[in-house]
Amino acid sequence: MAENAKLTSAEQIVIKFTGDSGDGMQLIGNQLTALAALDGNDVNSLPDYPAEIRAPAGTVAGISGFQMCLGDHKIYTAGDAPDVLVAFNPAALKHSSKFVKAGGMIITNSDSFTEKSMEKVGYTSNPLEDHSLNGYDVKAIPMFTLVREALAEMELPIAAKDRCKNFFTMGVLCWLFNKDKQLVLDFIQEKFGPKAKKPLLKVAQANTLAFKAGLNYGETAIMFQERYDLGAAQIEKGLYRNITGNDAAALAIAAAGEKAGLQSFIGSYPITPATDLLHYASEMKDVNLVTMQMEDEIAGICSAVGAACAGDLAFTTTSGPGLALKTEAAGMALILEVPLVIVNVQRGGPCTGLPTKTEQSDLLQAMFGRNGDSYMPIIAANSPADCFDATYQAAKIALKYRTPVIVLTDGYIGQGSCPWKVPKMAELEDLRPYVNFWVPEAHPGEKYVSYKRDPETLARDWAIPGTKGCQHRIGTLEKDINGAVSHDPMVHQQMTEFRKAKVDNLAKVLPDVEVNGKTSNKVLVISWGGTYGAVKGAVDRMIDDGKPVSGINLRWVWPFPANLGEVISQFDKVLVPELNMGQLSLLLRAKFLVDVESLSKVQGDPFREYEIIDKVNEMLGE
Amino acid sequence: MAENAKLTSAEQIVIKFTGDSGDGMQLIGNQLTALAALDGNDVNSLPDYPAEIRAPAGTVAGISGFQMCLGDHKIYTAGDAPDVLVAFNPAALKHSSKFVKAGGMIITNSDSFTEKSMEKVGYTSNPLEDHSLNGYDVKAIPMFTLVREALAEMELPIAAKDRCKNFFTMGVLCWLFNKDKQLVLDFIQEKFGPKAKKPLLKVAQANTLAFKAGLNYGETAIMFQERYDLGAAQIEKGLYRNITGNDAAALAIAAAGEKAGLQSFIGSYPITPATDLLHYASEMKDVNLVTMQMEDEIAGICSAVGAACAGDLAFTTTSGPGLALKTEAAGMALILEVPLVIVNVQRGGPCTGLPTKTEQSDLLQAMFGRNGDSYMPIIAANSPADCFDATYQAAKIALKYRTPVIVLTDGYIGQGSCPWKVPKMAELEDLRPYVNFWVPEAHPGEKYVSYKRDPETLARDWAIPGTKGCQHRIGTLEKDINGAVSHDPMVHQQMTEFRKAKVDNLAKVLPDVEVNGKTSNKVLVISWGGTYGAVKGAVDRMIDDGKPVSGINLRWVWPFPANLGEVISQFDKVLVPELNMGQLSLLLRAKFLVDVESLSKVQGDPFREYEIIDKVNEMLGE
Amino acid sequence: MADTQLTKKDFASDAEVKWCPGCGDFAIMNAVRSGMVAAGKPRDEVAIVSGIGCSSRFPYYMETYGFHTIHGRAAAIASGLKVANPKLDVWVISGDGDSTAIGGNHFMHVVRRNMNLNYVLINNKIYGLTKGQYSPTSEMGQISKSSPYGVIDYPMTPAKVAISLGGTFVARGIDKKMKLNEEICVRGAMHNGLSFMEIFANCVIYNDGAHDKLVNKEDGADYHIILKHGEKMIFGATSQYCLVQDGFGIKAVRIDKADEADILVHDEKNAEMAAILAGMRPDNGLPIAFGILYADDRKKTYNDMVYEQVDAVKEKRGRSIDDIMQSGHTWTV
Amino acid sequence: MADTQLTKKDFASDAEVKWCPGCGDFAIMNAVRSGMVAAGKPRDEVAIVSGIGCSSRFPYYMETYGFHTIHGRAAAIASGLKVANPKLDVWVISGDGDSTAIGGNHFMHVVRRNMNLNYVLINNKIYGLTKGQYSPTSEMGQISKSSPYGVIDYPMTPAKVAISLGGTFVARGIDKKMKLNEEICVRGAMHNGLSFMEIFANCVIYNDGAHDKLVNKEDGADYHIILKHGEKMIFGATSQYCLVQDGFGIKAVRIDKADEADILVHDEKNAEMAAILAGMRPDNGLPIAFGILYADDRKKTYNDMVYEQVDAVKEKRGRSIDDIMQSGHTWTV
Ligand SMILES: Cc1ncc(C[n+]2csc(CCOP(=O)(O)OP(=O)(O)O)c2C)c(N)n1
Ligand SMILES: Cc1ncc(C[n+]2csc(CCOP(=O)(O)OP(=O)(O)O)c2C)c(N)n1
Ligand code: SF4
Ligand code: SF4
Ligand SMILES: [Mg+2]
Ligand SMILES: [Mg+2]
Repeated sequence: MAENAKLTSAEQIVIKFTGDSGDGMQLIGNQLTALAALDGNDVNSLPDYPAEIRAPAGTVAGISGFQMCLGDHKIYTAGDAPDVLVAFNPAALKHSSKFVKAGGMIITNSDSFTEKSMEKVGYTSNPLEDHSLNGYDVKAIPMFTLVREALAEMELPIAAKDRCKNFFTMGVLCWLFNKDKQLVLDFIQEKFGPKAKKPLLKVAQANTLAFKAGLNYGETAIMFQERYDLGAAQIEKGLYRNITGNDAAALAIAAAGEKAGLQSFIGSYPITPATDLLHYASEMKDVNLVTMQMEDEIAGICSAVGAACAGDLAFTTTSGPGLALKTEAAGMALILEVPLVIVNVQRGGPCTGLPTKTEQSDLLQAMFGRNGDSYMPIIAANSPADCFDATYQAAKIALKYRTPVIVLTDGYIGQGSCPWKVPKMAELEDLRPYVNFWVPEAHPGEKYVSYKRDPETLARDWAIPGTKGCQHRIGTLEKDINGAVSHDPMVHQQMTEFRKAKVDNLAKVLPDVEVNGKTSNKVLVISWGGTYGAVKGAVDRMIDDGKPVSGINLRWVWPFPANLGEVISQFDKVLVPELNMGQLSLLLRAKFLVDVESLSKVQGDPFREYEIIDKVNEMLGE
Repeated sequence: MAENAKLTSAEQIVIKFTGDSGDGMQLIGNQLTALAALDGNDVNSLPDYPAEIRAPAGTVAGISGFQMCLGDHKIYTAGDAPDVLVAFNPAALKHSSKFVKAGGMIITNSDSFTEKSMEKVGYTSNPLEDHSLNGYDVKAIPMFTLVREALAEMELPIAAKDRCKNFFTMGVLCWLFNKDKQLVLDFIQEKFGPKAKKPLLKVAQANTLAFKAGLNYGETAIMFQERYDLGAAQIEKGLYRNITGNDAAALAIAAAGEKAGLQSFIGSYPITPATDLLHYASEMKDVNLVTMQMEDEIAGICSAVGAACAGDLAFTTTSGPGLALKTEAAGMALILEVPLVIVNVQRGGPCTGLPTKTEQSDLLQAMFGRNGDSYMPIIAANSPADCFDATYQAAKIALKYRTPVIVLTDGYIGQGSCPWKVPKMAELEDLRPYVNFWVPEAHPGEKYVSYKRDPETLARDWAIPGTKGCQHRIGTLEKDINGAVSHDPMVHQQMTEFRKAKVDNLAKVLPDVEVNGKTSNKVLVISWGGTYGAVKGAVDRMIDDGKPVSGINLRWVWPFPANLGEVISQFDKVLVPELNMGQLSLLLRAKFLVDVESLSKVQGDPFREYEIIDKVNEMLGE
Repeated sequence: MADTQLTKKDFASDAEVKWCPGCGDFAIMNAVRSGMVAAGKPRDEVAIVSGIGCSSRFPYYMETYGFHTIHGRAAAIASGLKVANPKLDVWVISGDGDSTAIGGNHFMHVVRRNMNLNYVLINNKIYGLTKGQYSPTSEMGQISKSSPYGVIDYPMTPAKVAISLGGTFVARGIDKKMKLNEEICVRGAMHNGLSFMEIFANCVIYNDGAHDKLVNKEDGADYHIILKHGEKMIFGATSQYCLVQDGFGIKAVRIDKADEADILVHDEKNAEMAAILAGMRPDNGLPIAFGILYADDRKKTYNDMVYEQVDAVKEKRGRSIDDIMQSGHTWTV
Repeated sequence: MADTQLTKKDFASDAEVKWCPGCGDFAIMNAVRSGMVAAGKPRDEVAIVSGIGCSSRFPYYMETYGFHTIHGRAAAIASGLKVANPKLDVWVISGDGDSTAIGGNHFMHVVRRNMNLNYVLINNKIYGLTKGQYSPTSEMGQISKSSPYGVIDYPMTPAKVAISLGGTFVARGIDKKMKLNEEICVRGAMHNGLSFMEIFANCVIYNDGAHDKLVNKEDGADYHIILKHGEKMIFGATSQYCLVQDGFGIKAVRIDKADEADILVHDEKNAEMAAILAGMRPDNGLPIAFGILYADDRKKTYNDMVYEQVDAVKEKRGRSIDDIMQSGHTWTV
């Protein structure tokens, strides 16, 4: 009897779900996330789905995955090798069993192991029986049978019943990880019960029954000898929700507009993996966020520049190939010196590349992908939740400096989710001081001069159309202080220097980088954007192990924080892990003339902590 | 009597012509170039014209200029301060007198110094009379009066007569520089005489008379105390013509196609300062060069990619903002791995910037202005004539490696002209070996595999549509060796590495950089593209002066020649003068971790030799 | 200033106009100023957005807010500007290259969306600024710097395309006909919806006389017709021709050979007829149609619909950002 | 293989087709294969160029040369390919987003130039690949992921725009009508000039049933008409309706109320009528027109004109490159 199953306390557990694209891996993953988070664990997750074309069900190419890591401490990545794999069919097993940690647990739906389905993926014998999975703790559960049995009384099509296998599985996991079943039962009611937005009472009932069946299965089946017990993590108090990076960015766009006292505007064109941002934003028409889906990326950014010129807080959202198309117009925002935030959710390149896979290979495009000398600040979000802050910060800097700012996220953090402490609007920084439109009332006796600059920020005086008596002309040719076209050699020299200095200046007000670990250590690992989690996790582990390793994270990738050079100079060796062929490395080398080592990976997949640990060990000569 | 004027022998003379945009400064400059070149001088020139809008005549903003340097040795730039300025009207004088070397000569048309015309440019008194030009050797010649007199007998409208002032001036200069008048007389006949393409007999006669009047004026006027005598330069034997960089590139495009046995194809969209290339190419329909002026830059490059896919030798031509628009499609050529040459004639940026002014600020865009990790070879032409070789080389590498290649020129070398030793088609390198289409006949028993690679160059096997039995599919998603879409992590890693290695490999076969000067010197000055001339001239002069300075020129800007690192490491200091904010510097710093100094200038104007000399002296502590 | 009636002169900026003497753009600027006067907005509530081209230097010469942007994108930029602040009177000024070559896509979609902009396409059938290459409106066979042996692209007819995209105001003028252009610009300025005004212009430098056939003193009148709502379609130096229906098309006949009742009467609200009128060309034996080809403002504008939707959502959902942020599955630690 | 008569099956590649079961694209691929068979070129002289979208995965499934390129640019790429090698039979396959949104400009110009390509626009009125945003052909009010409160853009009618640009072959089909699609593709393949074939498709995932009104078993026949050259325009479940001319437009009337002589007869060569037919929509009380709306190959193709010009210049100037290089003002040192 499993009632006596051992309760092993664990610090963190990595779980991976895999199944057909239609099987709802992301949904079940999100449910478990919420369940664990409600219970006080910290959680980090990573969805992994096939290219957009719906591959036929039951094939390895069509497998969707969702990996997550739960812990009793702050969790920075979705973890390395899974402790537990839930593989819903033979294709899923084929796809993922190789990733599981030695000795790890594999839970499958044995009912799905039909001759035909196994043949389809090239299993010549049943892997659940042929001992090919020896070394794993395999739990082959006849899910369909058990669920259908549990729902025998209900009048529902078989297919609908079978779909309840997900909540059955949740039941098993709830038992396995010793979670509070009431949380799931409440969730089912909330989602499908009488008070839900779209009540689906039958579904609520069926899922409840299936869930309980799963719980019971855990309790009674002799299959489980062990249960895990994860303590609660030390997490800041507050209201939380699970959020994807794209949704977080969309919220930041609405919030920044409101806090600036401006209408927010998004001009965009759909592109994977940035589209969800547009979707979520399009729903927010009630909070002064206007979205225009334009005819192409160029029109997307151009409409945003137009809106910016009119005084909206303007954004454009895209991914790599879209950013490539926007470069000329980004230069327009730059030379007009109007605020604009470009959110680029990076994906595998070059060209169409790997649309659904993550990568960090647009950094140099963001830096240099424009004609002429054209500098822009770049901020990289380092987690799904951080997309909120990064986008909000970008909006502030765009307004304050009258400049386009690029926010880099990537497929992993844009589409991945993590718990997010929901901020209160009242507590967010007020952006109105940075808006600061030029109005004659505030400058009695002065004439408006369009490229007169603030001596500190070098931001130009800016009057928007509709401002009484301030009509003036600006354009994309080089211009003098009045906005008049100028071919004067020294005007061009000076304006070019102003545009550069404006961005360089920003470094002065950026927060210094903080070192995780001692500055007397041997190796410094620099993360940026999505590599933050893996680097943080790896460095923490190595510090715990007493290794002379420190880490820093670059949130602003350009300009570099003022103390970066000094920090770097204190280490013997510097490592930059990147999901590209060494792009930040190149910038660091050029700026600091330091022989940074690049750990590069372009496999459509984020770093695992162990990859970084292995590399650092190698650098330490171990 | 000027007949006794002193004949001073000179090593080089710098002349600048300035006048209204409609005054034909470029024409007169080209005529003098040809005259001097025919006489054995080496010549280098630099046109300088206002933004495209025709500014009203007689205003400083509307002034066009043309500067040239004639010498008895190899001449690398159009020179620093002019020895002689020919300023055709008050606006021209106002515009350019400040540039003239102290004690230099200023020739003007005194008839143009009317009250009204002087007032228009803000002269409150006549500068030819008010001693404000003291210190210059001013020759105020009543050109209209003299020309009208010379043409008194001819029935021609006054305006037409006045236009002959240019040949009058040629007469004066022919005398002044002691050139063979017959050459000009022949030229007039050739251009306008009975055997010309469009005979204009009256014009021929009028210009002949005006020219002779100018000659006579020089001989008889008491104004000239001095004549210059320039010896012939040591110039390679052969047939020469004066050529602009854009025309040279157009010719290379035709020539490369012919030598590859392919039709040449240009897909383009007009943009200053690259348009002349398209114009000249459009005339060459009789030599298997097809040009398509497309609806925009994107269509321009896309049609070229299409033509490349069909087996044409394909080109697209543009300037900065156009390159910005072409980046996504350039990535397409890169991931398809088809040959394509992108000729980018750089202009002042960012954005629309300074369309008519020269700059070198697209280097980093050329390197990195694409989404994803995407490497392309880049070659920079270093003179108008070199545009031929650079474009030809680019075509060869594009074919050999199945890759897009970027040719960088700039407004200065694209529109400037210099004498060019006309090559014979028979002597140009045969490009057919690099075409090497995959045909079944050459591979009996083999099946065509689209991304199988040559082990040395990593170029892929390439069969074009129409090849018997080789139908296959390729695309812009990541792909395996068969061209089939692949999401396999290791395939992407490997393909990314292949694409990078292909470009890196090229370094192995590039010629080593040659050092101008000793490798034991203190300062190394690195030029690229259009800075070649000024750097070469400056370094030569400093070497002559015994300064410890050397120079190198980077023709291939990416990848760097194999010996570059070693060469650089031999110098204490490295200087990179660039018409941008330090773009090559950044690449060199990142690659070699050397603290190169950047001499940057963004004034729409090429470097003068003295600017480089001053900077090097500063670095030498002098 | 805003309170008194403005005149055309009030819309002239201080900047020196740098078009070539004789350029057709001068006349068009004059007409646009009339339109602005008619629209009645103060100068600081008028914004002009242009692309790149000789014609696109336009905003510098106008005492309004002006944006000289990038080549081909004025329509998209103006769309964002208008949606952001619908109270502004927004004009797009663009050349034939700017609008129909690189900017073709934005032109198409701004018309389709019926954005309330005044869109002036200055059609000189050449790329002026870049010194004389053919454009999508250049004629077959036209010699230009990039077509030394003649153009082999069929020309496109922007007004016809605009109608096929559901354009709600489509008019055509020509630099030489100053009064007509004013009428067009005034009506266009008042129209609620996208007012597409194509005005032929002469580029004296690179395509001089391109439209001369239509307006020369001798027989120019035989090659064009000026349409007036409710009036019979009669044209020719001596009013000797008229237009009559011919199946789904139109043909020109000598007026003395036509039945008076058959002579077509112009109806601005007839989109099908407007499409035919827009496509008439002398080389098909038909006069070029000038005037207001089509005008109907019953279709809602995009910018109005944006805010109708916004209002409806506010009404229906009316959440605060805090509401949205705190929605979904939340928990408290 | 080239010598024997190919069948549709010969044009299927080995690759597994990855469209969703029930996707309309399957039927269209079938029709295109028929077109290729009819064109009679061996498979290695056929090239397919597509953009990006579900529909644009097409080339992978075809045993021809195939180029899956970038979003929206297939027409421009195919233009270069065709001009470079006019002997190839070149097909462009594109979605509604690919062709009318990001690719709108190239679509417009490839039609205008009358490039000899077979252009299939698969119109499912949605962006399928990116999971369901509205496209320029989506209907007003349509709910999609990016228009949760309904689309406020007026839809565009690609066939109508194509006619306004002088398109020489314009046809419309729908996935469900397999025989019709085959007819269209066969005729399109044989047409010398740009064959524009818009085929409605059902996206079962993101816009399921978008075209059902037109083809449902009950009254679908009341909402569409299949045009046949030389035949009367009669439609409806029981052939109860017909089309008659109404000014410059067309109206639908009950056949029993119509004068037989008034019933319109389809004429493929009547461009004016084709424009009206292309624009018919049920919400204006008119049936959607399927079939070959317009077909006339008297206009020269761009690719033919390129080489006519090349030949003429060779004939007239006939220089060698050495000649050109050595021309102008030369001197010998
Ligand atoms: C991206 C880009 N491509 C090309 C150009 C070059 N360019 C400037 S204006 C122009 C065409 C001008 O023609 P049109 O729009 O007809 O205006 P016009 O000068 O005739 O008034 C071109 C090709 C540019 N400035 N930017
Ligand atoms: C430059 C660029 N922008 C956007 C995308 C994203 N994208 C791919 S396909 C597509 C639209 C697909 O719609 P459609 O052309 O109608 O084809 P369908 O999938 O419906 O067949 C979009 C927006 C992209 N791949 N590249
Ligand atoms: S070049 Fe032509 S279009 Fe441009 S300003 Fe001169 S006349 Fe006008
Ligand atoms: S998503 Fe729609 S268009 Fe794409 S394959 Fe599926 S059914 Fe077809
Ligand atoms: Mg024009
Ligand atoms: Mg679609």
